[in-house]
Amino acid sequence: MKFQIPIGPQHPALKEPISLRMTVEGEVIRDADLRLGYNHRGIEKLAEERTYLQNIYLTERICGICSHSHTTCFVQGVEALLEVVAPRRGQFLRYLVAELERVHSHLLWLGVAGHEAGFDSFFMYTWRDREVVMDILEMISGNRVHYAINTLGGVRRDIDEALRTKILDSLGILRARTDYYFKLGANEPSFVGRLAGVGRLSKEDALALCAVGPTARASGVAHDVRRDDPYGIYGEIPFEVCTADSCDVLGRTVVRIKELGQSYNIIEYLLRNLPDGPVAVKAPRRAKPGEVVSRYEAPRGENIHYIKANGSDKPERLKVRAPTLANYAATLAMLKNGFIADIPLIFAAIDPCICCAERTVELIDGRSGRPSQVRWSELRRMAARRAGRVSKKRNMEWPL
Amino acid sequence: MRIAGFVPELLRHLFKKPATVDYPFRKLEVPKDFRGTPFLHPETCIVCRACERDCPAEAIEIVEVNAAEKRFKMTIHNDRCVHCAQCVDSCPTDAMEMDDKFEISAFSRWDLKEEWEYVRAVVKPKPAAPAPQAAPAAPVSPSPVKPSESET
Amino acid sequence: MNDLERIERIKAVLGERAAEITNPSPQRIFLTVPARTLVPALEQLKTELGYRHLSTISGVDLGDVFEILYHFGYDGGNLNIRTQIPKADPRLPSICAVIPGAVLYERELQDMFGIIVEAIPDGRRLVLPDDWPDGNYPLRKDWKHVRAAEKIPGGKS
Amino acid sequence: MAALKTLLYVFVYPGLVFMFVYSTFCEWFDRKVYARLQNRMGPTHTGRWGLLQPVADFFKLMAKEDIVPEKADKTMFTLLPIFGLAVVATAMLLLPVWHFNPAAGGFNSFSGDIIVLLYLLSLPTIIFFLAAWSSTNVFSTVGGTRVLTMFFGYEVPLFLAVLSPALLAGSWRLAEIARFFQAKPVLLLVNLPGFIIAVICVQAKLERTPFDIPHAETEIVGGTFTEFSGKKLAFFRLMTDVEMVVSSGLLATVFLGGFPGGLVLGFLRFIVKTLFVIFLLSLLRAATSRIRVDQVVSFAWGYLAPLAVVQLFFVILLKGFVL
Repeated sequence: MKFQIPIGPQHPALKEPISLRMTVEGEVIRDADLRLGYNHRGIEKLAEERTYLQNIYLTERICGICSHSHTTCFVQGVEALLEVVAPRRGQFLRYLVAELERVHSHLLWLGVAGHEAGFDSFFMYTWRDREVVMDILEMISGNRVHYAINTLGGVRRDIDEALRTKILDSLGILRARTDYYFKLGANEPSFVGRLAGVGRLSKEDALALCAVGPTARASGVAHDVRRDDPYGIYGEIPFEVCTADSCDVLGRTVVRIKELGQSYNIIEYLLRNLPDGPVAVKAPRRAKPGEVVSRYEAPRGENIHYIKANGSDKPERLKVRAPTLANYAATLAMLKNGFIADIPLIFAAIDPCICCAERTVELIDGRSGRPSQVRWSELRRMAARRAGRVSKKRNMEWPL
Repeated sequence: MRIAGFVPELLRHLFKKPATVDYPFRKLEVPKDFRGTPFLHPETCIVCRACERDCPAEAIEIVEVNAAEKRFKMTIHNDRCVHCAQCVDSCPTDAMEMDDKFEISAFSRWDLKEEWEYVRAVVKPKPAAPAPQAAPAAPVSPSPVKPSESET
Repeated sequence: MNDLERIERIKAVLGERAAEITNPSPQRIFLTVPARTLVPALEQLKTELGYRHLSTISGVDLGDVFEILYHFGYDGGNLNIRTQIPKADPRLPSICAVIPGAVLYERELQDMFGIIVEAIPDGRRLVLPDDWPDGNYPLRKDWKHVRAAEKIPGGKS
Repeated sequence: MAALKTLLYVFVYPGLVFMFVYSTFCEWFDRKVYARLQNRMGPTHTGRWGLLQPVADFFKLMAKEDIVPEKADKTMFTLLPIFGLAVVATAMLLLPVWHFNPAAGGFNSFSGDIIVLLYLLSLPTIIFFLAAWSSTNVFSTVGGTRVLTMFFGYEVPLFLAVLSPALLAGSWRLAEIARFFQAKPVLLLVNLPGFIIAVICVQAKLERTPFDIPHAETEIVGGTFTEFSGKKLAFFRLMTDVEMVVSSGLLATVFLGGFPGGLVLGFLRFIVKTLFVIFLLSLLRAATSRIRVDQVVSFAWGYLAPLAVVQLFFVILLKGFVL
């Protein structure tokens, strides 16, 4: 007997709205379908009517968790268009924040994975330790989530010697705790039993479906933009691309844990070799006509911005492809023939950032010409009408 | 793989102080450069409108009240503000500043708007940072005071 | 393999299918391919040169034509394949047979630009609401975004 | 006079009033311990140390709007929470702590009461299933099938584990089992594996992590309770709390030597021993992650049931040859 289970737009496992429809047979998923567009904000259209400077803050708001990824990707591109180069200290600070963001995002993901698997103690501990890196970010930039540290031609804030020492100290704590809790998590049989062998994505599928980031790397595809297409100062930083061959959720966990270690190393390298000098240079407001493709390795994978300039202080076109969108096709492949119980884990394992992937369309009142303010009574009537339709439909599919 | 490997860690925490803070009753300190809510020092504002132009959220509005007296009115729409502090960076005379308040919810969006009415100041822009967006962050005083007497 | 060698090899493989190939900055190659030979060209690039990681597809409205850019990532840079189709007859061949991961980007193109992607395996709407009126394609330049006047609930207190 | 005493039993102590107070206290204890194990605070503000938080939650839920889905079986949907609370409240009366003369029987202590108690503890599972099924929600239905699937896994090991001390004591009456072990406390050690099995099975019966599969919120929203709200949800929650008290009381009786010592001391022992069992349950909850329903069944039949059978055989051999 087959029936459909809606996961989302509102579902406790999803912190953001997305709609997945699962056709299940007993506990086994036979088919999965995806519907985007619940939360579109029209950022690409909006970017065409804002200046480059304002667009930094707009791209920052594409996503909360990887806010620095989008601004850095955008700023890198615009700096190329404006023909300015950020000073070295500015670049070091920019990628320092980028790696700190990767640490906080991966720790966040570990906690979420624990929560989706019902392992709340693990969730609480990892999130408690994530506060360490959140505090560092707050001290550097003045805010916990939207750091707003990038500007055209560099970064906006400098760090002093005291803060540098403090970050280096905190790094030791983070390293020790990450190792410790990883050991504990990997030794808990019920947790490992939930992760191993779940959500398989073979290397061929990962390549064919153009998966990115830890999702692809856990399937043995060693793609990392920081190494493949080095941007900024990544060409001179020593680090490894972490991969795993198990092709399952456990592999994705292992890849992220290993990347945490690599990020700690990169942060240490950046802080120990921090050059002196200014953190920003003056940038012009207008860009010559041209186009640029900017790529960036966000915590979730490859982030790509295509910016086309038309000679004014506003971009002609800004195309944003967040890593999550690239992983959706792979997710649908992973979900098939899994268990209902594994849906949250598989879906969480790509570290979905739904607001990243949903960014393009206007949500203005002009939707189908309906008035924007609907009377309460009418709303109830509409809801009743819709509910009536739904229940009839459900009776057809749901013969109980 | 160990059975119950997590238990010693859990028991260790049973008698430790909780990591969380009893929030509305006890509060954590914010760091010294925290980006709170923007406010204006009207005595140094030269009405160059750099903040109004650069604000990504269109949260700053400057209107002329009286052209002869050079009186202007600035409204900061805190209900739209995204707290990016670009206005602070853009300001050539350090007239904009951020305070460290973060508990800024209100029952009505009207309560969040703040207004200043003032005479345009004659101050020389700081020579060090002619380009507003390229300047490093302006130093924020650790405990700024809200200008209450100049509010209308 | 540096950019120049790559360009030479692409030229050698594609022959006259490669209408124009430029290298405006390091690690970035822009290749122009006519829309009708797009699929065979991509097939050749994939099988013979290993360009199989499609990052995304960007559409740009240039007035009379749509410019479609296929951004491919490779080890060491980024290859952007450009093709143009007339706005009056916006038909584009689907590349999903060659690169299965392209389907979401093609669906997005359909929604946002009104481009008809031919032989797309799944042509449903992706990002626009179900009740979005037909013929409205938000990222076309002639589709203007009119912001409604701001209404703040409650009276001024 | 006897009738008055029975009424007192039923309504005040150990009946409804005591049951309500003690089970909410146990929920508070569980929540607080769980939170402190995770380095959090837990309830803090309602009453001293948040003691009144579960009570406040109960009354808040009682005051909330009570929604019955249109497609639901309304009679079942409405009656099941009340029926479930009644069942566990009845089960609470059978715990051998309230009657201070173990020799004399009564309506709440008779030969075979352990079977009745176990039966009454099995009923809530059936009630959860029926509640899920009658609410006709997709998530509830999946939750309901999970309830039954798990039920077939843990019920047999639980019965086997609880019956081995009964066999050792040679009685089907809880008070007599407890008295037997009070006389020979060393024999409690024999039942240690059975105690561990029983704690795990009780965790599954109470549907707490790692067995919170029927209402796993990240998978199937509220599972069994998706459609329940207001009074009905409050009743179900209270029912789960009482079930926790009764099952930990049962484990304390058969595995930890019961509650001897008359009015004051016996009562104190009841509190301490049940809280100890609840602490173990909280620890188990904090130390594990949720497992899948197929893993529950294979774990129960692959490890728990064979262990319980081995335990039972050992007890039979011990009884036959040594004692």
